[in-house]
Parts: sequence; structure tokens; C-alpha cells
Amino acid sequence: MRFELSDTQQLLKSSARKFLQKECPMAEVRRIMETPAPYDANLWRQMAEQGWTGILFAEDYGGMGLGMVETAAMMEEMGRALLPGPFLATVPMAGVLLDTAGNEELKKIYLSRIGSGESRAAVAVQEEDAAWGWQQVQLSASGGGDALRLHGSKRFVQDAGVADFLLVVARGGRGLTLALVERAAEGLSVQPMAGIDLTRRLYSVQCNATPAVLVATGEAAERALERMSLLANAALVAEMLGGMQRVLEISVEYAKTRKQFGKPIGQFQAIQHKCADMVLMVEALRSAAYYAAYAIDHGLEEAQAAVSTAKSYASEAYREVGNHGIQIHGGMGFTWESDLHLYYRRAKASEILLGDAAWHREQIARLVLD
Amino acid sequence: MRFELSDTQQLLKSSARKFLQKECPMAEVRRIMETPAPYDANLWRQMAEQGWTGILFAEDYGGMGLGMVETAAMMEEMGRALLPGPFLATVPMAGVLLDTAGNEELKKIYLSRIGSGESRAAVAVQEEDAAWGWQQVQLSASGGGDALRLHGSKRFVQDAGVADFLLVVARGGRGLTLALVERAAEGLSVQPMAGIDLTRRLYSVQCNATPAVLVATGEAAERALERMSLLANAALVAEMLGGMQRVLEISVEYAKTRKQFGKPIGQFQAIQHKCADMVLMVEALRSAAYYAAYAIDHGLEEAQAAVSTAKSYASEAYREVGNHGIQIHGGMGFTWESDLHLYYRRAKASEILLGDAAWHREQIARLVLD
Amino acid sequence: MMPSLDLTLTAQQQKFREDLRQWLASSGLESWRAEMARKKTLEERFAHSLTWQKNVFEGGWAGVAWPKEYGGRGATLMEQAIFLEEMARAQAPPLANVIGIGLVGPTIIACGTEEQKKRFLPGILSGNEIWCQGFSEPGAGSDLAALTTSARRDGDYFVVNGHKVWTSFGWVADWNAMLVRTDAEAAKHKGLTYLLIDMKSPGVKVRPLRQMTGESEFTEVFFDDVRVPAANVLGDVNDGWRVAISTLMHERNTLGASLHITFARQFRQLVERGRTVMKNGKPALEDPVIRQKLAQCYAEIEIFRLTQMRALTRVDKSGVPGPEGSILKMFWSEYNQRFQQVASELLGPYAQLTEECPDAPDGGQWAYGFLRTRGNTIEAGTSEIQRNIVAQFVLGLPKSY
Amino acid sequence: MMPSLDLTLTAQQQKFREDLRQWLASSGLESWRAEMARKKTLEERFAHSLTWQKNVFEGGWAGVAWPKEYGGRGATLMEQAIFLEEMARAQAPPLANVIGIGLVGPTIIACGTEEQKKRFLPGILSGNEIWCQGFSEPGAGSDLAALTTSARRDGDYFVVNGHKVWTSFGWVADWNAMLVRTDAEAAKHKGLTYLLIDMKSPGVKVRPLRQMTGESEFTEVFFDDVRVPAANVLGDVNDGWRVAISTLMHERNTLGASLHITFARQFRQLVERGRTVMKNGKPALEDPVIRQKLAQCYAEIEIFRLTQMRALTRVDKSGVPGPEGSILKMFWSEYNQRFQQVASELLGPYAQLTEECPDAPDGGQWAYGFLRTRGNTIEAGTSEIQRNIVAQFVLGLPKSY
Repeated sequence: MRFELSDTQQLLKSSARKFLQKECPMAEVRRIMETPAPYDANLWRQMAEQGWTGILFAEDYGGMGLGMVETAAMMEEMGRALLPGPFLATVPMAGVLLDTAGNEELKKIYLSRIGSGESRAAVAVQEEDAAWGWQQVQLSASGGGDALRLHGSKRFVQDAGVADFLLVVARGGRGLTLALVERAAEGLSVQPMAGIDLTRRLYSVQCNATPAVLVATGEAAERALERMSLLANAALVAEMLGGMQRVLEISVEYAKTRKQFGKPIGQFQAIQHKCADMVLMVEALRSAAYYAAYAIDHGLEEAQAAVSTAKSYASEAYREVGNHGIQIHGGMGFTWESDLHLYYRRAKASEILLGDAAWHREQIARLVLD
Repeated sequence: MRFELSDTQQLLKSSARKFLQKECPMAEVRRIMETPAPYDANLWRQMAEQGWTGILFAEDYGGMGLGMVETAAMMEEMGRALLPGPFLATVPMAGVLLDTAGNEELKKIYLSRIGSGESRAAVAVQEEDAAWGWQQVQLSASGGGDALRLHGSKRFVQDAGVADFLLVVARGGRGLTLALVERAAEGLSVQPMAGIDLTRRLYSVQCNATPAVLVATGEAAERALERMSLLANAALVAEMLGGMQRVLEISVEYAKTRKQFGKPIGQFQAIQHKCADMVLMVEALRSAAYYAAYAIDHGLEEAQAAVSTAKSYASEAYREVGNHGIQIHGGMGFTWESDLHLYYRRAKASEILLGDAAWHREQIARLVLD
Repeated sequence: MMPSLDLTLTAQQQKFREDLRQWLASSGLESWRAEMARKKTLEERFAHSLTWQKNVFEGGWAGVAWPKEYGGRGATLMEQAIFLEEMARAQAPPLANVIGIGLVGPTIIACGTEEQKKRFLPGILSGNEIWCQGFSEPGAGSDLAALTTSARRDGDYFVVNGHKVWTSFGWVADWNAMLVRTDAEAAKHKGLTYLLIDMKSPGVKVRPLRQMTGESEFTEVFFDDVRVPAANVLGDVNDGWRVAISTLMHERNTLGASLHITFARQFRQLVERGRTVMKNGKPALEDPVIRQKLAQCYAEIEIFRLTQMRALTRVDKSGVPGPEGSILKMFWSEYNQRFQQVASELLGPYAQLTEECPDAPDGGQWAYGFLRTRGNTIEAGTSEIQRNIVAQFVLGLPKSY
Repeated sequence: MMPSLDLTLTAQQQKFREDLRQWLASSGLESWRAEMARKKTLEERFAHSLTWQKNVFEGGWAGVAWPKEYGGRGATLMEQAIFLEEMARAQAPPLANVIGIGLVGPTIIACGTEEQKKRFLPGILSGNEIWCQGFSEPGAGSDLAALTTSARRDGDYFVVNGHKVWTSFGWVADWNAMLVRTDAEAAKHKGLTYLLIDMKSPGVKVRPLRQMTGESEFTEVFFDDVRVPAANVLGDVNDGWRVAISTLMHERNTLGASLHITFARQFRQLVERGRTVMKNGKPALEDPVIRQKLAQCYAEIEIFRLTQMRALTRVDKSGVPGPEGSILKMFWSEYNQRFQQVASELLGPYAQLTEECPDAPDGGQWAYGFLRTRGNTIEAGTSEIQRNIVAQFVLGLPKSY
């Protein structure tokens, strides 16, 4: 029993940190976030070269074939760096969906494109009612084979604006339908939905008899979505952990140097105890996030409860750590110039993404109470 | 517009404080609470002589004919002194029920007995499902006139053990039925339900074809119960306010005198800010409690929302002030010898009594959302 | 029944409110409001609220509780509170010179010379002279008395050098009510002076200070050998701390006066949203968890309103706001943050959409409010400072810092 | 896949657990447990857990991680954790000499002389000598180093005078591991000595200390010219603070080792109650508000369990518990209070019934638990002290007191 990263995993993680510190410091984050679709092609290429975009997939598709624990370690660093762009949408979401539900041919084409860094992708699930989940999906699929067409609209699609293809959840003749749409497909319209997170964007997607490729239907589609929900949430909480850790560090550093009343403010218990509460939340989420990844890797029955435990906790803790961080900084924390609000914006978007705290608590309740 | 007690009200309140400090100091509270049914006949008589037991009722029935604001001011002092005994059960509960629903004859007999201090009374509402409210009442009433009989059992009846008569909510041929049962009535059994509050006790009540006097049925009964719920809750929150105020005072006093690390602990922000939070809660409840009383006195439409606002807030705030008080005292706060736990026990019992925080919030929701 | 606490208005107060309502009804408020809604930039909104203020002034409603001789209405503090509430209830545009009317004016009335009152008060009310306030500095936030902006005596002048931050309206102000250090040797609270500085003086430079919402409500103001006539000292030289404390008490007490009306309006707005926004396949208002949280918000708004009334009763009697203002400040600032979180939970994914998004509910105010309210527990004294004040000055606990 | 973090047991650990489970199965645990449930008083319960301890000792399972030469099993810290978990899972009675085994023994092993180890360790494991610990005093709680119980050197003896409070097992203990002041002149941390005192020495007086639950788990102990051989100093004279800190770290780290199992059991128990207790006319488990709160409890228990595993991994590598133990202490003590409140909300009016009431759910444990857990954030270092430790020793912030 050893609940810590192995040396190799630690190495992977620290080289990711070094890479991101060099290639994506906060000045670069701020530059990228001001672009119309926050994503940097050069940075993406470099990440792909190091295998990040294929981290979870088999070598057959240009992947590294690593597990969720390694992915979580990488995501933690991305969250710490506040990396802008569609990594979450492309790899643990679209990639995992394809990997789980796609046939060999689809994987050879599309999953390889993700692994090689050639394509970015997005997954369109939510609709006007904004609910997370696929039970209520109304966007319809008609025809079949080469004649498959999609009709309807999606909302809150993470990073669709920089995606080269989309995986769309639809309802067709054979029930739940998972279809792949190329960005250039006719009748496809992607419009930004301006949101609070400036480093990662949301879009609405309209399909007007848009040609699509069938990926899966019925139970296979459902199983794939469930698996994606599991892995994407595990990736997201690790990313949130990294952000929280960084907010903690920035705040403790500030508390040590900022002086008022002739003392560093970190000497006042009001500030000090807030810092202690932040550590508690960071360490608690660290336990939950890595266990969720571990449970997935080992196919444990508890995986689902572990993921919902981590996401429900992370949703509140990241925001709360952000609250404390801003409060500790006082006026300085309220400025645009401080990086805290960029993390805070990410915290709010992440809180909502892939099911909020209440949603995940209800999942836990179904698993452990009913 | 003047939101403070008048000089006369203030005088009433401070003389109540003086009386209770003299006649019912904490040593006396502790003595009384160790008796089988915590209530002191001599103290009760003195209170009655000063008109307390008739405070809300017309002079015709030996009352003082004052309003809820004056009653709240008195209750605040009783809560502050942690007065043991059945005042709440007798006056704002049983008394108000009789006053609202009873006919002239019943009032002449029973309400006058309450006013004069001759009798104590209790109200039996809840049953096995423990829910607050009278919609689900199952205890049945049969017969009518002199043949009225009650069958069934009640739980969580506040201070039934020292009551000379009980008002029992039943269901009979004419629907909801409010009946009066003398303590000595045949087939009546009253058993203690040992609870957390040592200064005020709960009982279960069994009626086995117990003879009773009809007070009201149907809508009249319902209206009376609603009014009782309103007034009793307003009285209870004022009492809770007094308890909170006292816990605050004890804790601030301790924080000023107890030294650790060479300083009074009240100099540490961890303690100081807890005290500030306690003040906030006390002052917030003071506003809510007196407004609830005012709204009742003036027959305002908002009275119900005001009462539920006050009780939902009080339910959490009294407990939380208790938590802070104990924590500020450290080990000392955890001793039997400290009075804090006696208030804390009362806080928990009061939190539950007459609808807990969630119950009252749902009432607010019905009034302001639906 | 004995005469009790009385929450109704006196005949005079009712008359006051009636007069105000009549004037508001005749003021074409509807179009003022509509026009305000169309203004997008800070500058446009300010310009509009300035014309509105001139209108209010001409109607005789600016400076309600100020003495008549300086252009005020000579009303009571209670009537002033009624004024603030009514204006909020009517959703009238804000008065442009909010710092001047709310903070500087009352301070000049309390501590100024007759000449200063005559010179400055009318311009504040008419809006001819816009004010800002220069207290905070980069190194002096919670520890305000640590400020270092210096004013060196030079004959009939003071020469000011330094750097102020978080100055609202700095970009448009004609005058700045400043706290400066006039004696570097004295104990830190004892060497401060309250000085009124013409913002058009040579050596004053203003720079916008961008806040986390992306807006620039605030500015930084730099002073480089700025010459200020000694006649512009308010109160005595080196007695600025006492003067400033009076301002801060006013700030905490008036800031919240009409807030409960704003809170109630936002609450109703959220409740309306809850009828259509879906939660677990039903309208959010039917969700038991959301219901509990909304009810709690309702209760807290009510409690805030009532506690405000109690504070007003106290101020009305004593004439000066006390440290209890800190309790209200804690309460409303923390309530408002809780409320924004409840809104965000109710609205779900829609909560995060900003004004640029056509799908954003209520023009993106919820995403904005979520960020903006973070400032509530920092501005006008952090929650930590308010708790220190309550502990020290309400409870008599020893100073903790 | 690379070798990853690994939460499975090694073959050796599995063997250890298997052996333990077999021994437990053969120990007649069922009747031990049933017997324990019948014991009502503190004294009866202690006596029963003492016979159980003797049984465990004879089975070779007392002092799992202690060196074999002193009667221990010589197992690893990880195996010790497995032991604690398994015992909790099996709901075995507690070992009577919990202070001796959990706190005093490890301190003697770490700081004692060979003679002291030989003299004291076997008696701790066998239960022949019961221990208590004398740290807190009326004037020294959070500020432990302010203690004033004095030990004056007198030849080969120390003469002890003073008053200790919150001494668990003081009423039954044979020995007391005390922190006393041996140098009144030195800086307050530097004049302390860790002294082992025979409770049967003349001049020792024990008085029960009744706590808010009504029980007397704790005692006060008075020392009046108590003579203690100088050989009973553990570590060096005036070096007691260092010795005590090592004890306190052990306390925080071992106290929680099997708690998550207790928490999980109480959680399941509450969930069972939720099937029958009614809320708004339906079983409480169907109430959406209750569901949210229970799910949160589940999540927190899991997180506590996992964070414990991470701490164990660290201790296993470094051999010494670190200040991170304070994070666990904060977490579990505050969780447990939250949980009791959730229980109280779920159970409604039944929550307040105590063991004397036949209608009380689970024998009144919920009303008891509500009160008892108030002590969790006070005992073994208040939450305030734990936060100080985390801020100072984990984050490197300056000392705040």
C-alpha cells in the first residue's frame, strides 16, 4: 500500500511543470486568452510531440497507452498553469468517446488525428435545458450510413470553436446515437457563448441536416458516454486540484510578504487560519482526485462513487479556495492584474462543467443510499 | 419609525431580568433541573403574581392584555435565565389555543386558571411520525358532548408531566378536533421521553377512551392552531434570543479573562472573530424576533413569513452561537460545571421544537415563491 | 396595549414620502430609467446620472438631510433614509456625485469651517463639482493609518507627493478629499491631515485601475509636488484621523441604507428565472434544495432590512453612526456573496454566461454579479477589519493587531 | 502502464491481515462484543476491555509495531494501521490501556533508556500497568508550555506539586506520564521534563471531572509533595518539550487511524434509520435535501480515509509523523460535528432523545454523539491550535501568538 506517485510518475509530472512554466507562463496565458478562440497552435504541436494528446490511447493510434493516474498528474500541471485551449475537450472527452465506442476504422482515422496533434475535437451533449446527461437529448438523427444527418442544436459545448470535428449526442431511429461531424460539414454552425472563463470557451452548435458519421447507438453509445463522463470528470478534478494548489501558493506567498500594521498579514490568525483551511481543501481533493484516477485504472466498482466524490468536493473547494485567495489579497486580489481572478473564473466554469456539486452528490446518493 | 422597545417595555423587561436573577439564578436552575419534573411551584406562583402567566390574555380572564412584543421581551429574559418549567407550553401554546378557540365558558374556567397561575397546561400535537403540524393527526375522537372520548397516542409533548390539563389535537367525526383533557382523566397516561434539554421535558401521552371536553373542530380548530403556531414560535425565538445573548456574554467575559500565551485569548483573532460572528447572529435574531412579534401585534400580512424567518434563523443561530461559545471556552466549555452545555441543550431542543429550520424555510418558500 | 416599538411612519415622514413620490411621478422617471439602461460605458452612465442629479437638485431633493442654507432640504436622518429607499424602489438613476453627497459633504458639514461649507457644499449638491476620495494607498489598505502620501507645509500651501489607489470617480472628479501625512515624526494616527485637493492642480495624474470584472470603476491617482492652499485643510492639521473615522462611519452606515431594496429586487428577479430554468426536469422553483436556499436568502434580506431599521433608530437618536455599522457591513457583504452563489446554482450552466452572450439571463448580470460581489467583503473595510472593529469597539476585546 | 500508486496490500501485509483475521475468528469475538454491549458503567466497560486486552496480548497481537524484545510483534507501521482498521472493522472491544499503547509506549520506545523500556513496555502491553497522561493544567491548555506543576530536585528524587486536568483513565491508572516544570527560570519551553509517576505514590489525589455529556471520562489529578525517583525521567531533564511533541504527533496520527471505519459504520447506521424515519410524509432517504447532506458525509468519510492513507504512506517512509497530522485532526473532528448535525436533521424530534428513553433511536447514541463530538475540536489540540500548526509548520507562516 503506497498512496503516492511513483518516481516515474513524479518525473512525468515535473517535466510537464517545467514545460508549462517555460512555454505557457501566465503572460502567455493572458496573451492566448485575448485571442478570439483561446488556443495556441504552436503550443499544441509541442504538447502533441511529447505525447500528451495521446496519453490515454493505445500506441496503434499514436498514443502513449498510459493510465488515468498519469493523465491526472498531467492535468494537475495543466490546471496549475491554467493552460488555455481544448485539451480537456479533445483528449479525455472526445478521445475517450472515440476510443470506447469507435470501430477500428474510425479510431485509425480520428483517434490517431487526436493522438498526433493534428486535430482538436469537442463533444456536444447539453441542449437548451442545460442539464448534464444524455437522457433528455432531443437533437435528432435521421437516415443512416452515408445518409446520416443531424437536426437540432446544442449548447455549452466546450471549445467547439477550435475543434476540427465534433462528437454529437443525438436521438435517432436506434435510440441514443453518437455521431461524428466534421467542422466543415454543411449546415453546421458554431457560435461562441461568452462565458466567465476566459481561458476556455463555450459554444452553441446548430445542425441543419448536417451530414455525420455514425459512431455508436443504443447501449454502446450509452456505455461510451458513461465512460467518458467518468474519465473526463477524473481529468477535470485533477486539473482543478492543480489550480487550487497554485492559488494556495500565490496566497501564502502574498501573506508572507504583504505587510499591514507592521507585520506580514500572514501573522494574523484571520489570514493564517484561512490559509490552513485552503491547505485542508487542497490535500482533501488531492486524495479524492488521485483515488478517482486509481479506481478507474483498476476498474474498481467504486470508481463512479469515487469520481462523484471528487467532483462534488472539487466544485465547492476550488471556488472556496478562490474566495479565500481573493480575500487574503484584499484590494490587490480584486484587480485584473492579479492572476487570481483568472483561476477563479476557471473555478466557476469547472464547478458547472460535467455536472455540478449537487448533481454529483445525487449520483453518490443513488449509489450508496438507494 | 422607531425600532426599539419603548421605555415602559424596557422597564418591564429589566424588572423581569432582576426578578429572574434573584429568584432563578443558575444554581436554582440546576437544582430544579435535577427534580423529576423540572418546575418549581413557588417560582411559578411568584411569576403568576406579577401577571406573567396572563400576559397575553384579556383582563376578564385574569390577564394583563399585553401584546406579543411585551411577551417577547419577557421571553427573552426567561431564555436568558434558562428558566426551567412549562411557561412556553402553558402560556403561548395552551393559553393562546384556548384564547383563540375556546368559548366563553371554557375561557372563564381554564384560561383564568392559567392566568391566575393555578394551572399549568400543555398542547399535544405530534404523533409517532414526529412531524410538526396537524395535517397527519391520527389520534381519534369519538362521541360528542359529555361522551367525547380520545383514543390514541401523542409524542414529544412539551412539559405534559407538570400540566394540569392538556389540549389535544385529534381527528373526529367533524374533522380536526381540539379537545381538553384533565390530567386526572381516566385512561390518560403521561410518560417522560428523556431528552437532551434538562430544563424542560418531553412526554408521550396515551389516551385510552379518555374523556375530554370539546374546544373546537374543523376550521375553527385549524385557525386556532395556526395562531398558536404563530405566537408560540414568536415566543420561542425571543426566548432563544435571550439564551444566545447570555452565551455571548459568558463567552466574551471568558475571552477577556482567560489567558494563554501570556495574553487574554480574546486578543487572538481566531477567538475575536468568533465573538464578532456571535454578535452578528444575536443582533440579526433580535431584529427578526421583535419584528415577528410586531407583525403579529399589528396583524400584518407578513406575520407568518416573519415568524418563519425568525425561527429558521434562530434554529441555526442559537446552535451555532453555542458551538462558538463552547469552542471559545476550550476544555472548560466541555465540562458539566460550565453553564454553556445547559444552554446548548436548550438550543438543540428549541431548534427542533415547533418546526425545525428546514420546515420553516419550506413555509417561507410556500409564501414567497409559489 | 402599551405604546410599542413602532415601524410606521409619522405624519411628517409620510408627508415627506408623499411629496417625494409625487415629485418622482412628475419627473418623467420612466424615460430616465430607460435611457440609463441604454448607456453602456462608464462615461455614458456617469454623464446621464449627472443630468439626473441636476434634475433632482433643481427639484430640491439633493442633500435631503443637509442644512437648507447650503442648498439641502434640512430633513431628518430618518427622512434621508426614506429618500434613499424611495429612490431605490423607483429604480431612479444614481446621483452622479455619490462620494460628494454620501461621504465628503457630511464630513465637511461635521468638521468644516463656515467658509468651507459655503465654498463646497452647493457645488456637491448641484453636481457642478464632482468629488472623489483619496484614502487607500498601495501600502495602506486595512492599515489605513500607515499611508505615506505626504503634504509638506510651504508658506500658505501644502506640497503633496504620493500615490492613492481604489479612487472611485478619480477619472472625472474635480476635487479629491484626501488623507495625507503632515507629520512624519508623530505616531502614525497622529500625523495625518484631511485635505481637499483640486484635481486640476498641476502634478495630479490619474490612471484607470482595472478590476477583476474587467471594468475600471476605480483609478489610481498620483501626486507630484501638487500645491494645495492651506485653507483646504478640513478640521485641524494632524487631526485628519478623527475626521476620516467620521467619514468611514458614514460610509458603513449610508452604504447599506437602500441596499435591501436592491437585494429584494434581485431576489424577485431570480425567483422569476426559477420559474423557467429547469432543474432535474422540473422548474428550478420546485426543486426542494433550491427552495431551501431561496427561503434562506429571503430570510436574510428581511433580517438585513430590519437590522438596518434598528441601526437607523439608533443613529436618529444619537446623531452619529456607531461601530454597529460594521455588523451591517459584514452581514450584507457576506449575504450578497451567498446570494450570488445561490443564483449560480439555480441557473446552472446559464449562470456563467456574460453580457456579450445573447443567451445570458438578464443580460449577463449573474456572471457579473458573481465576480463583482467578491469585492464586497474587501471594499469599504474588509470583513476582517469589520470583525476587528466589532470585537474591539462593540465587545471591548483587546486590540488584536 | 507504468508502476503506479498502489493501494493494494503487499503479500506480507496480506498475510498479516489474514493471520489477524484468523486469530479474531478464533477468539470468540462475537461474545466479547455482546458482553461489551451489556456493560453500562465506565468501570464495567474498562474491566471488560482489560480482560480483552490480556486476551489480545496472549494472542501476540498487542503492540503490533513494537520491538519483539519488549513483547511487541515487530511489525511495520503500515501493518499497525491494518491492525487498527481490522479491529475497528470487527468491532472488537478497545484495548484497555489505550494511552499506554498509543502514546506512552511509543514515547518510551523513542526516548527511553534500555532500562526504562525493559521496566515499562511489557506491563503496558499485558495491561498489568495502566497508564494515563498528565499534560493539561487549568492554566495550560492550548498553551501547554505554560504549565506550572513543579518537580523540585531533592537528591535522587523529584518532588512534584501541582494540578493536572483532562486526564483520561486517571481513576484507574497505575502510572502517569507527566510533563512537569523543573526549571522555573528557563524560557517556558525549556524548563520542562517528562516524568513517569507512580499513581500509588503518597500525595497523589484523583477526582472525577464531569463533562457536558454527564459522564466522567476524565479526571483531575492533584500532586502534593509527591516523591518520584530521578530514574523516572524520560529523556533528559529540561528536555521534556521535545519528548512531549513527539507524543503529540503520535496522538494526532494514531487517534484517527481507524476512525474512518467507525465513521462509515455510523453513516450506514444513519442511512438505515433514514429508511424508516419519515420526513415530509416520506422516508427521510427520499428527501432531496437529506440526500444531498448524506452524500456529502459519504464523500467526506471517503476523503478522510484516503487522506489517512496518504499520511500513512508518508509516515511509513519517514518513520515519524509530521505536522500534516494536524490537517487530519481538523478534518475528522469537524466532519464528525457536521455528521452529527446531519443525523439530527434526519432524525428530527427523535434526535434529541437520550439513552434513558425507550423511544430513542439506537439507544440514544445520536443525542449523546451530538454533545460528545463538541469535544472533538477541543481535545488533543483545539482546531485553532491545529490551524496554527498547519500555518506555521506546513506553510511556513510566522507564529501568530
